[in-house]
Amino acid sequence: MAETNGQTNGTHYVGTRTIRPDGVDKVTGRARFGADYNLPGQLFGRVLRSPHPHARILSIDTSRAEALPGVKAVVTRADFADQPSEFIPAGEMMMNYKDVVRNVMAREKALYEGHAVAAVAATSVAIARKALRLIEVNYEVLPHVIDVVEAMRPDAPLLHDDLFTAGVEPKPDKPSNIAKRLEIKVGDVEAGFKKADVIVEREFKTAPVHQGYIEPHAALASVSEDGSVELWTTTQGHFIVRAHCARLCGLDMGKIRVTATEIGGGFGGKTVVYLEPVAIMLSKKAKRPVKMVMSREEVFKASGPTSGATVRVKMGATRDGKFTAGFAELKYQAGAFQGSPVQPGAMCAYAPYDIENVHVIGYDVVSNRPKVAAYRAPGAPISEFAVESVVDEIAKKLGIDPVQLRMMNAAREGTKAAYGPKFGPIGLEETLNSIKKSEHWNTPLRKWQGRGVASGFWFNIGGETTVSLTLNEDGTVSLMAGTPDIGGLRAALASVAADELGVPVEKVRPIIGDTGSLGFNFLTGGSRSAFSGSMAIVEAAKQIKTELIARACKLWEAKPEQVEWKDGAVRPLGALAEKVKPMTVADFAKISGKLGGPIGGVGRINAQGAGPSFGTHLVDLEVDPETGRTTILRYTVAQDAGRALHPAYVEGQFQGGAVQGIGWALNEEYIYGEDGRLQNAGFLDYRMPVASDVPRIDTVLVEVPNPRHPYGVRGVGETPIVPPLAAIANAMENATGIRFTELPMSPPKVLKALQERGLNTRD
Amino acid sequence: MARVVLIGNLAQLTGGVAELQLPATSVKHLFHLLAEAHPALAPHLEEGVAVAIDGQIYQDSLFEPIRPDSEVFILPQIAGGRGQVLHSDIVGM
Amino acid sequence: MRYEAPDSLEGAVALLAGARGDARVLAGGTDLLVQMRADILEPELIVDIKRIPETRTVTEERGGWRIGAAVTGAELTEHPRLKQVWPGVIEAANLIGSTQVQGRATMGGNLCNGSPAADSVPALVAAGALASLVGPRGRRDLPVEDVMLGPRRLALEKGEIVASFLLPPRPPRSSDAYLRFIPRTEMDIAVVGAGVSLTVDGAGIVTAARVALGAVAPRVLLVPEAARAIVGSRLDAEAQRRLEAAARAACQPIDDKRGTTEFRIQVAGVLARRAALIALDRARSN
Amino acid sequence: MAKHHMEATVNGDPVEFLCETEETLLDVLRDTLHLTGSKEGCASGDCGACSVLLDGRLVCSCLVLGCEVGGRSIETIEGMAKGESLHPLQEQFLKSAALQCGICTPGVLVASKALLERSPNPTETEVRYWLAGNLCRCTGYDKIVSAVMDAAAVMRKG
Repeated sequence: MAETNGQTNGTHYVGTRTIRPDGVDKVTGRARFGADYNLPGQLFGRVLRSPHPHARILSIDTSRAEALPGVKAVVTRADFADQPSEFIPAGEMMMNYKDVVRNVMAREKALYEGHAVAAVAATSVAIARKALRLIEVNYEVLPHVIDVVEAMRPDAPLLHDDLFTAGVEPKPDKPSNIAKRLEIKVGDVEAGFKKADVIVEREFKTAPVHQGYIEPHAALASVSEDGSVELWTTTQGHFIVRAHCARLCGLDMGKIRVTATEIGGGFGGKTVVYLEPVAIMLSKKAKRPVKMVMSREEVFKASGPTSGATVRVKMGATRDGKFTAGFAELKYQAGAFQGSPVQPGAMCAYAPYDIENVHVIGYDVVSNRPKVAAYRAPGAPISEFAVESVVDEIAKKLGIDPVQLRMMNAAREGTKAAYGPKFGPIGLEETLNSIKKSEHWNTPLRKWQGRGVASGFWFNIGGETTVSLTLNEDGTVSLMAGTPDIGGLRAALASVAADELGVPVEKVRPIIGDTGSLGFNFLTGGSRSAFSGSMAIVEAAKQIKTELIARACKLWEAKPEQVEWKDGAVRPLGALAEKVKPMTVADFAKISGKLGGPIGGVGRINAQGAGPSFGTHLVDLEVDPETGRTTILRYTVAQDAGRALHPAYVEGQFQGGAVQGIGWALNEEYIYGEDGRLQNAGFLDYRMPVASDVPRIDTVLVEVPNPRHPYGVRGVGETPIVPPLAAIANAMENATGIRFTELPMSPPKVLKALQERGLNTRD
Repeated sequence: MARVVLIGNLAQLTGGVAELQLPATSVKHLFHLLAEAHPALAPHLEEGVAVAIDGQIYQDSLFEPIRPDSEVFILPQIAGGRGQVLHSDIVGM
Repeated sequence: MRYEAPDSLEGAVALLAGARGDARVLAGGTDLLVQMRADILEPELIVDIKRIPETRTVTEERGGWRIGAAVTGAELTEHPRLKQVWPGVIEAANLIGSTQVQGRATMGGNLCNGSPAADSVPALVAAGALASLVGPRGRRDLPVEDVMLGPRRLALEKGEIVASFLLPPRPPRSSDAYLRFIPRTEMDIAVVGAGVSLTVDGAGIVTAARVALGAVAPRVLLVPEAARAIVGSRLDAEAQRRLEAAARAACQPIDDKRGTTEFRIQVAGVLARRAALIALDRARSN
Repeated sequence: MAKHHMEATVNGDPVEFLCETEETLLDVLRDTLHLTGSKEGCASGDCGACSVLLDGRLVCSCLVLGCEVGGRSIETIEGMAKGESLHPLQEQFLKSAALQCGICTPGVLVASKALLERSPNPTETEVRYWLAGNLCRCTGYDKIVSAVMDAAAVMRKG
């Protein structure tokens, strides 16, 4: 029988803009997100949070809260078993449940303002809030440290007295806030700098930014007397939530059933547990369902932003524009517990370029801030912002067009990546070419306007994935995936399943199954869900087609070589075609009972072969020299998608990532007072871009197929947030002649720089 | 003999050795040989590393074949598997 | 928490004057409800003044305009005539928050929230508007600039409320303008606000002016020096420089999450100048 | 003190409910009337996810007290589709892929409906400023804005 997949099956839905199957529910208000779930008899949980950025918790007295009528349960550190200091590798960044349990509920110390200290479940929200005020926490306030460079000083207030810098020889004998030092070395940078005719060295600073999903964290837990748990939560990975809750609450995974609700944005921030273990422990005590929802202030103060950082970059190039060496030193904030994305930041820094000698040193530094969580291409926007800014300066120094310079040094198939291995087919050059060819690139600008370009890289991942396809009696197909759909996954997977089985796409009903309905799925993240999910569907469909061919052979008393699968039907070949008619999927479904029972397939894979995605962004902006205000005038994204399963949702990823990057570059930041408290824990003063802040975001879909995927797919979700920071800084330089090295480039900073140079007038 | 290169801090666990020649036939075999040569590496190999064979990155995938002329890089893992990991390192979106 | 919605000023005043604990007036609620949800306020009594006719109507009076304290920004924008006479006041009221907030926010609430960054206040001050206060001791009119004493501090007596605003009659060739600086295009609190109202003669010379600045001091400032800097001029480059300098000289801003002291002072001059030029242009074409 | 007993009209239907003074219209819609289409993203009027029409006027239901709406008419996302047929804006949002996660979508749709009722032929700038109170973190607004413009065109044709 012939190997079949989308390509040979004559695809016609993949690559088209089908209507998403979950769409109607989402435009009618019917779709149920985290906070939309309720259970009979449910209680309302609220969390008491530390007002101090750093304090020893001497005692917690919950007796008055417990005595309040309507309060059914109170939990504190005493209710969570401590976890051994056992390092679990996640990349080279080691995660440690000893930290995890402390982030979920503070133990010895409160390590940041907003750190959970206790939680209450009561019959009403009002009573729960009142009960929180009755909990007496006796704090010994300690000196705090917020800034990453200050935290690295030997005399800085120490967050953890058992934290010794890893990655340095000999092992330090004194604890510090530097959790880890890492290093990536390729070639010999000193030799590289010797070959350079021009060397540019600069230091950059970026502020921590929040993922900013509009839906706050929410969880509803119900624990029964026999210890079985039902949990509804808004998460990027319900199988991951199950694993964490089993560990933190001391339960068997098999007893926990987690349902992922519709998720109102995640961007990495919902790969972590905050409320879930607390809701479970409260419900376990109260023997009633407990619903918990964070306020927006809690989301900002207690859920993960990504790192702010200090980055030093030094690059060398020859007179004719060949990069000879790149050095970078990255100091990333981890928040209160170790584990910043400095590792990927280090690996991505020089990834877009064919550059022989690279040396990157990274530091993972703790300070009295909320623990960082993943955010879209974690670590990469920060290090690539610094490198792409310096690349622009080199272009200016050498008088070479910045796109041309990038083209001359661009990584291409066979290039040895700056983090080691060789690249397969990649699309960086194509994105640079399409930008160069764009009408946008060739439009003139006026005074105080500037144009900037930058490229970006992200690895993308595959990973464990289970998807099931079931033929219903009427020939319709039930598709079950286990990775939460955040941006149109169900639409993309339905198209693939329809093409694989040759059925109309509206006959495919995709749902996201709970942890009891499917095998393990790693979370929606790393730009993996469409990549891995579509691979698993091809596998599941293959099982179905093999089964149908076998059944046809039985039914027609034919040999496998007398039949073929083509365009959604098993077709008799040669003489047999005279005797019997082709049978479609629907034909088999009708009589499946007679032919051996229900028909279905399950793709269980550990997806490998994720193809990196490169992008290049082009931005025009205008600066008001009298106020330092920046207006984005025009924006174009070109990115390699490998193959766009659903072009509209791929474009949506490009556009959304670009606008998040615009916010990061211009206005978003965590602002702390001297007291170590967050001053802008709300949408009013956190300042994410609104509709009137941004122009159209034009997109160019580059498709250099990923040879390791049956449809050529690459992950696309993360790369789009990498280039904007540098593209905008480069455009600012083009508009004002000033190189901005600190983010955000907010009006007070920009005006100050203009004033220092006497440029703050219209003429 | 496959050319095996250790990227990043892993070299610290081998006393600075960053490149080896090993007759590995699969990732599983490679890990076995590496652990023999450098016991300090052992705990990091089963979980926590990615393996790039001739440019293609593999994770948690013990049976991938390695050819005698293969170029193999041992990299930091690009994402935590199985969810024993709370904040997996490179998981955005 | 008690909620009352009286239909007369007397009723509202009696409730507020008689309140035991903290009593709050509810107009648009766009500040009050946020502060309640954030546990900043926990009033014992909320008095909704939106059922009181005077607070909800816009009427021509003594050649000027009386605007109810609880008329929403959206309603003001839709008023057929106000925009021609007082474009600055209307554009200022229109800057309070999003479209959604415009459907609720009022100038009375904007003033009584007691924020130096309130957008409508500098425009009202520049316009020479009076606030009509009604309290246990009857009605009194106070210049808007005298209602707010400092952050969250008002010149209102216990039981006293702002019922309406009175905008004076407009001489020919008069107009006004309000500009504010925010980092985004919408949704932010003013980092600096500047309102200018002026009158020009047939020759285009400024004969009268009022300049007010917001968010650069503990209260919204009326800046007579800035007005003097342009009266008698055609707002030529020299007069513009004098205006900027006078405006900056009047600022005593704070450093905070929304802007630095230096930034606020610098931008106050720029906005005062830009607002004056817009007002001048409008006045000439009146 | 006792709860307030309120009567109002929601999506054309008469409703009765009890609420505490501090309960917002959003609390009432979601928790008492079980209309969870309106979302709470911030509870401070900064995200617009709770947008509803109050007597035809676009407001954030998190900034309205439940006890204020007696005798008034409220329209929510649940009332936007009429019977079998979606509102042209809903149709266009699906066609244009103008949503990703969908949490902001109900608020954006209600706000867009209010815009098109006032201004059947809005400019792109008008749409962007009108929707500035509706935060969306997924789409970058591009497809939302074009969907609203396209829906307006469809509705003008009638």
